[in-house]
Amino acid sequence: MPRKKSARPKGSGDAEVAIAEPIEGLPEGLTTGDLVESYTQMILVRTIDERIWALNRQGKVPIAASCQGHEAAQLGSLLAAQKDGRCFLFPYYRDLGLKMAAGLTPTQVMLSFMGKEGEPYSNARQFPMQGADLEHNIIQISNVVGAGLTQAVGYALACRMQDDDTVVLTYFGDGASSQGEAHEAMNFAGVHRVPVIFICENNHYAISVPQHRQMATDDLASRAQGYGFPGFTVDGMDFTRCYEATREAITHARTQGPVLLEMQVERLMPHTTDDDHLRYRTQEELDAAYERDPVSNFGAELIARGIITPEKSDEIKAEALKAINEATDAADAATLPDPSTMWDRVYSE
Amino acid sequence: MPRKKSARPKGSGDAEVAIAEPIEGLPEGLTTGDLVESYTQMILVRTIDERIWALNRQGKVPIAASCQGHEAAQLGSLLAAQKDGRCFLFPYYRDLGLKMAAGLTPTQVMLSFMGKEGEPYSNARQFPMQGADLEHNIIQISNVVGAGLTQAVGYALACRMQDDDTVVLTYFGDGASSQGEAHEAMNFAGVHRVPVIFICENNHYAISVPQHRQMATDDLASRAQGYGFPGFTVDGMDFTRCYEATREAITHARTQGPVLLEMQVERLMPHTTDDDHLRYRTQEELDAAYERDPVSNFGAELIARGIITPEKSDEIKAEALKAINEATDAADAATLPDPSTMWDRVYSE
Amino acid sequence: MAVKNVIEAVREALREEMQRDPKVFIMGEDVGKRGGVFLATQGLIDEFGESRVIDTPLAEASIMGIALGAAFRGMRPIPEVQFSDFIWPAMNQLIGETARACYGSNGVLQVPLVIRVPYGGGIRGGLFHSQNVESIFFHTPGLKVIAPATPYDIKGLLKSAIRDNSPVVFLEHKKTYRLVRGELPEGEYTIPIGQADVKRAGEHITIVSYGLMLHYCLEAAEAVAGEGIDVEVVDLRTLRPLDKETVLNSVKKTGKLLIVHEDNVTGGVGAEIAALVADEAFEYLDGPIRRLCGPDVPTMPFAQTLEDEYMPNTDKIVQALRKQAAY
Amino acid sequence: MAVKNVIEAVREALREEMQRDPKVFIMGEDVGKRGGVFLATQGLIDEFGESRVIDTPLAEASIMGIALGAAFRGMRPIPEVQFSDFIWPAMNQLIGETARACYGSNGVLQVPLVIRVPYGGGIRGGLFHSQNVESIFFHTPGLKVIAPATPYDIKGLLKSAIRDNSPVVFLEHKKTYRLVRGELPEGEYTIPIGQADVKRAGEHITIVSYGLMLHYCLEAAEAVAGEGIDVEVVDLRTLRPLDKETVLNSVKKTGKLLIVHEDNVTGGVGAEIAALVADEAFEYLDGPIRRLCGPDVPTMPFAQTLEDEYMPNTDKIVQALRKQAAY
Ligand SMILES: Cc1ncc(C[n+]2csc(CCOP(=O)(O)OP(=O)(O)O)c2C)c(N)n1
Ligand SMILES: Cc1ncc(C[n+]2csc(CCOP(=O)(O)OP(=O)(O)O)c2C)c(N)n1
Ligand SMILES: [Mg+2]
Ligand SMILES: [Mg+2]
Repeated sequence: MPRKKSARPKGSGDAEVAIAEPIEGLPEGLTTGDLVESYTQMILVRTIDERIWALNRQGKVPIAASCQGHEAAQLGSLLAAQKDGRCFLFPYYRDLGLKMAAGLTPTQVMLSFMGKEGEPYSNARQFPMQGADLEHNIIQISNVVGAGLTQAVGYALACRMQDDDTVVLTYFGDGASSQGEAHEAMNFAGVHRVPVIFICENNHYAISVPQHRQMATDDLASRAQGYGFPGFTVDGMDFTRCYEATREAITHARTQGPVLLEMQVERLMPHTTDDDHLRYRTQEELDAAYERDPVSNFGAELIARGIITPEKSDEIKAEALKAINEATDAADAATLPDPSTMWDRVYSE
Repeated sequence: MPRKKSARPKGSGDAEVAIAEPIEGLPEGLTTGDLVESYTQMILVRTIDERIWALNRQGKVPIAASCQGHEAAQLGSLLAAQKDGRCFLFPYYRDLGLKMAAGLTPTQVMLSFMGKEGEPYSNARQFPMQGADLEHNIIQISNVVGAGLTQAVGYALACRMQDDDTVVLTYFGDGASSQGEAHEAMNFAGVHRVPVIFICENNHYAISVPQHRQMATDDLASRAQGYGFPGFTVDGMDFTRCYEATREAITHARTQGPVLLEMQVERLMPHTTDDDHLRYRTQEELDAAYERDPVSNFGAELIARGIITPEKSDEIKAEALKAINEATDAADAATLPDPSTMWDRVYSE
Repeated sequence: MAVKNVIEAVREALREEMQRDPKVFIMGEDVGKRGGVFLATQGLIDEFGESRVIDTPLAEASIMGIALGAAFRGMRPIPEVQFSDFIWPAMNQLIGETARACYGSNGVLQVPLVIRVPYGGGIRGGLFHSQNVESIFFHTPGLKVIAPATPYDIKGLLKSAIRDNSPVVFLEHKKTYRLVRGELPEGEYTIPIGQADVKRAGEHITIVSYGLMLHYCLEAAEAVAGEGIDVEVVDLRTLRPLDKETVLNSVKKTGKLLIVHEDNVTGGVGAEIAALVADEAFEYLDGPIRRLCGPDVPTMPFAQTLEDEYMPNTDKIVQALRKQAAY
Repeated sequence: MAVKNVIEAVREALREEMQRDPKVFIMGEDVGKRGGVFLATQGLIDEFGESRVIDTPLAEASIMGIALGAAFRGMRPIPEVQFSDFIWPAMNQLIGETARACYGSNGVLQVPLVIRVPYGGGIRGGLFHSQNVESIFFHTPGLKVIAPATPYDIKGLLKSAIRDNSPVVFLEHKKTYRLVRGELPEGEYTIPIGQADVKRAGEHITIVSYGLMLHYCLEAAEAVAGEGIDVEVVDLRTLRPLDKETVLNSVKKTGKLLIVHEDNVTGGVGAEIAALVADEAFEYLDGPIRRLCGPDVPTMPFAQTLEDEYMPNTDKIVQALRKQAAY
C-alpha cells in the first residue's frame, strides 16, 4: 500500500519521538485481517452515516453531524488504542465512526439519532451519543466545543494518581483549537507531563469558517512546541498512517507525556443536516475533496493489493446495508423515554 | 554602556524582523538626555513604590502591588511608545512605573493608593490606578488576570477600522500567559494581523507559583510561532534593550501585525503587601535578584559612563523624596469620595 | 405594512443600523458568508464587506473581549454568540469587564455594544442548544437585558439597543425566529428600552411573561376567556431595567399574578417579579403569587417526550390560570 | 471544645478528609507552599505531598475542567478558586459541564467534587475582589450550593460536601475568615447538606440570611430585642437545595419576613425566598416581604466611604426591622 510521506515532526520537545517514515509493508502490530475488519467497520459507518442523513430529510432524525471524510482518522487512531488496550477516549461530536468502532451496535446508533428509549449515552436526554458510554471507555458530556479537552487532561491525571497507566485520547476540531480551553488543557498537560494525546481532526472548516480565518499557521502541530511537547501532522485520509502515528503517540504519552496529533482530513458533507455548504465552499473544492474519500480509497487499495476481492467488498457493503436496515426498523419501533424520567437524576443517587 | 546579548528571536513568522544585536552607542532615537530623564522617573517610581509599602504597614494603604524590579521593562517600553507618539496602552496591575511615566503625578498616585477623591482612574471606585486614564491613553478595567489582552486586540482592530495607525501595547505576566484568553487574543491578532504588541513581564512567579509550574518551556516567546507572528525574549532589566526591542516591535506591529515581547525581569518584592515571599522563595534566590536591581544598576551605568555624576544622582533622589513627601501629605489631607456617588454611573449618562 | 418573521426583523434592524452608522459592525462565528447559523446576518457581508461583518475564530471569550475593546475606541460592535449555550466562556468578559467598564471608570468609558444571543428551547436542542440564560444577566447591574417576543418589538428594540451607549444583552428566542410572524411598519421606528407592554388587557389575573412563552400565554388567555376568566398579559420585553410600574399597576388592578417563563424556576426572573409584587403591591394581592416555569432540571432533554415534559405550554398555562381564578 | 476561626475550620475539615480518604485532593493557584492566599491549605502540602496538593497554572477554566475529569475517574477533587471574582472563566465547566454531567449521562457519571470559593466584600476589595456570586449557582440545577457563616457550620458542611457524590459550590465569606470565631468539637462530626438552622428563635419577624450578613442580623436582632421586637433569625447555610420547610415554618409563625444579603438585590437569592413565601405562605403573611440587600451597582467600590455605603450592616438591619415591626 503506497503511503503518503505525511508525518512532519513539529515539536521540539522530544526529538527521539519523531514518528518513523512510512515503510513498505504493514506497520507494527497491524495484520491484513485488521485491515479487512477496519474496512468492514468503515463501510458500516459510512452506510449508517448516509442513512441518518436520509432519515433527517424524512423528519425522523432532528439533527446529525456526519463523519464522512473522517473515517480513516477515527478508525485508524481507535485501532491503535484498542490494540494498546489501556486507553480512554474523550471524543468530539463528529466522531460517529469512533464511537461505533469502539463498540456501539447500529441499533444503538439509530436509537441515539432518533432519541429513543435505550439510547446508550444518556437514554436520549442528549444529542445523539453524547453523555457517557463507560462500557467502551468513552465520555463526552457536551458538544460545547473545546470543553472536553481539560476534562481529558484531568482524567489522565487521575489515572496517574491511581498508578494506572491508562492513556487518554481526546479529539477535537480545527475550530476547537481556537478556544482558550484548548490552550489551558495543553499547557497543563505539558507542565505536568500528563499521559494524554490531543488529536485534532483538522478538516479545515469550522462550520463555514475556513482554516486561515481560524489560525494564522499552516498547521496546528506547530503549537505543541510552545507547550514543550511534540506535535505531528499526519494525513488523516490514510488509515494505516493514522494507526501508526497514534500507536507511537500512545507509547510516548505513557512514558513521557502529551503529544499533539493533527490529522488532516476533509469534511465531505455539510457541517450538519442544518447546513448548506455551498454557501461557503465551491463545487470544485468539494469535488477535489470527494476524490480523497478515505473509505472508497481504502477499499480500492485493499483490492489493488489483493487483500480483498471486489466481490468481498460488495459483500461487505451488502451486509452493512442489511444491518442498517434492521437497525433502522428496530429503532423506529422503539419507544420514546417515559416523560416522567425527565425529573430524575439531577443529582447522583 | 555594555549590553547583554539578550535578544533571542523565537518566531518563525517574519524573519526580517529579527531584532538587531546590541551595538555600542545608543539605539536609534535615544539621547543621553532621555536616559537621565528616564533614570529620574525610575527613581521617582522606586521611591513612591517603597513609600506605598510603608504606608500599607501604617494602615493607610489597603493593598499594593510593587513594580520593583520591573522598572526598566516598563519605562523602556513606554519611552519607545512615547517617542512613537501613536500608541495606546492596556497595562497590567503591576505597572505602577508605566502609569506614572505615562503622566500621573505622585499626588495622583497617592490618591489612588489611599482611595481618595480625585483618584484619576475611577475616582477611587477601584483598586489603585484601575479603570481608565484616557488623557494618557490608558485603559485597564480590571485586575482579572488575562482579561485585558482581548480588549487590547479589539481596541487595535478598531483603530485599524478607523484608518488610524495607532499601535496598542498590552502588558501581562508569566502567570497570565496560562489563561485561555491570552491564547485567544494572540490567535485572533495573528489571524487578523492586528497592530498589537503583547508584552509579557516575565518575573518567573505568579504569586508563589514558579515558572516551571506555569509553562513547560524556558520562555514564552516560543509560543508566538504557533500564532504565526514573531516572538522575542529580551533582558527586561536592561532599559535600553527594552526601549529598542519595543521600538522595533512598534514598527513591525504597524506594518505587519502582532509581536510577542517577553521581558525577563525579577520581582524584588513579595507579590503584594499581603504576601510573604519567604514562604516560597529562598533568601539566596532573592539576594541574587537584588543584585540585578534595574534601578541601581542603571544609575551605576550612567555614572560609570559619565552621563551623570554621583552628586546628580543624589540630587535626583533627594528631589524624588521631596516630591513623594509632598504627595503623601496632599493625599493624606484629601477627602474620601462622597458616599452618595456610590449610586452613580452604573450606566452611561 | 409587510408581514415578517422574527429573523427577518432582526436582519432588517441590523441592516438599517449598519447603513445609518458606519461605526456599527458585526462579529461572530459564521456571520459572514454563512449569514449566521440562523441566517440573521444573511447578505450583510455582501453589502458591508468583510471588515464590518467579521467571521471570528471559534472562541467566545475573545469575541466578547474584542468587541469590548473596539467599543472603547468608539466603534459600536454587535458580537453574536451562536447559541446562548456557548456564552459561558465569555462570561468573564461580559459580567466582569463589560458590565463594569462604565462604573469602574467612573463613567469615563462608554460601552456601546449589543451582544445578540439566540436562546431557548422547544427545538429539540437538548441540554446544550436550548438554554435560557437570562437570569444571570438580569442579575447584573451595568447590563441592559432585552428579550422581545414579536417581530415588531424585536426590530424596534434592537435598533434602540444598537444606539444605546450601555452594553445590551439582546436575547432572541430561537423558536420564535420562523414561527412568529407579525407586521412591520415600512418606515423607521424604535421602541424605548425599559418599557413593558400590556399585550392583552384583562381584569381578573395578571400574567407576566416574555419571549416565546408570551405567545403561549396569549393563547391561554384566549382559551380561558370563554370561561369568564379575563386575563391581562404583560410582556416584559426589557428584563433589565425592569418596568416595575407596568407590572405593579397590572397586579394592583387584577389582584392575582401568574408568572410564566421557560427558564428553571428557582432563582429565575420570575422570582424577582414575585418579590417585587410581594413587597410593593402586597396590599392588593388577592391570592398567592404563582409561577409556571421550567422545572429544576439542567435545561431541556433531547427526546421529544422529555422536552415536552419540560416545556411550559398553552395547556399547562390554561390549567394554572384556572387554578389561580379558582383561588 | 476549642475556639477556632473560620479559616481554621476550613483547614481542619480539609485535613481530616484528606487523611480519611486518599482520593481527596486539592488543586488551585498557590495552594501549595503558599498555603493559599488565605492560608486555608497551609501545611497540607507538607503532610500530603505535591501530588495531592497541586499548584496549577493560572487558568481557572482548566482548574475546573481538570477537576471534573479527575472526578470522572473516581477521585474527589477540591479545586480552589482564589477569589470568587475569578470564577467567571470557569463558568462553562461549572455550569455547563459539571452541573449537567450526572443528568446528561442519565446518572452514569458521578461528580464528587467541591469547588471552594472565597467570596464577599467589606474587605476593601473593590470591584474585583468583593463579589457575591451565589445567585448564579443557586439558579443551577445539578449543583449544590453551601454558604455557611460559623466555624462549626463551615467544618461540618465542608466535610459533608467532600463526601457528597454531587458537585458542590462551597462559598466561604472572606470577611468571616478571621473575624468570626466559635467552638469546634474535638471529635468527628458532619452537618447534613440542605438544612437551614434557626440561629435565634423569635415571634415577631423572621429574618432569612446567610454568610457574613447572618452575624449582622443576629446583632441587629439583639439590638431590637430591648424594644420588644422579637426576631427569629434563619441561617440558610445551604442555598441549594433550599430548606423551604424551615423558612416557611418560621414565616408561618411570625407572619413577617425580612431577607438580608450582601449580593445585589435584583435577581438575588432573596428574590426566590420572597417568591417562595409569597406562594406557599401567602395566607400567613401580615405584611409585605422586604429585602435589605446590596444595591444594584456592580459589586463594591474600593474607597472606604463607598464600600460602607454599599454594605448592609447592623444599623441598616435594625432600621429595617423597626420598619417591619411598625407595619
Ligand atoms: C463553544 C461553542 N461555540 C460554538 C459552537 C457551535 N458549533 C458547533 S460545531 C462548530 C464548528 C466546529 O468546528 P471544528 O472544531 O473545526 O469541528 P468540525 O465541525 O469541523 O468537525 C461550532 C461553531 C459550539 N458547539 N460550542
Ligand atoms: C483570573 C484571575 N485569577 C487569579 C487572580 C489572582 N492573582 C492576582 S495576581 C496573580 C498572579 C499573577 O502572576 P503574573 O501574571 O505572573 O504577574 P505578576 O504578579 O508576577 O506580575 C494571581 C493569581 C486574578 N487576579 N485573576
Ligand atoms: Mg473543522
Ligand atoms: Mg509573574
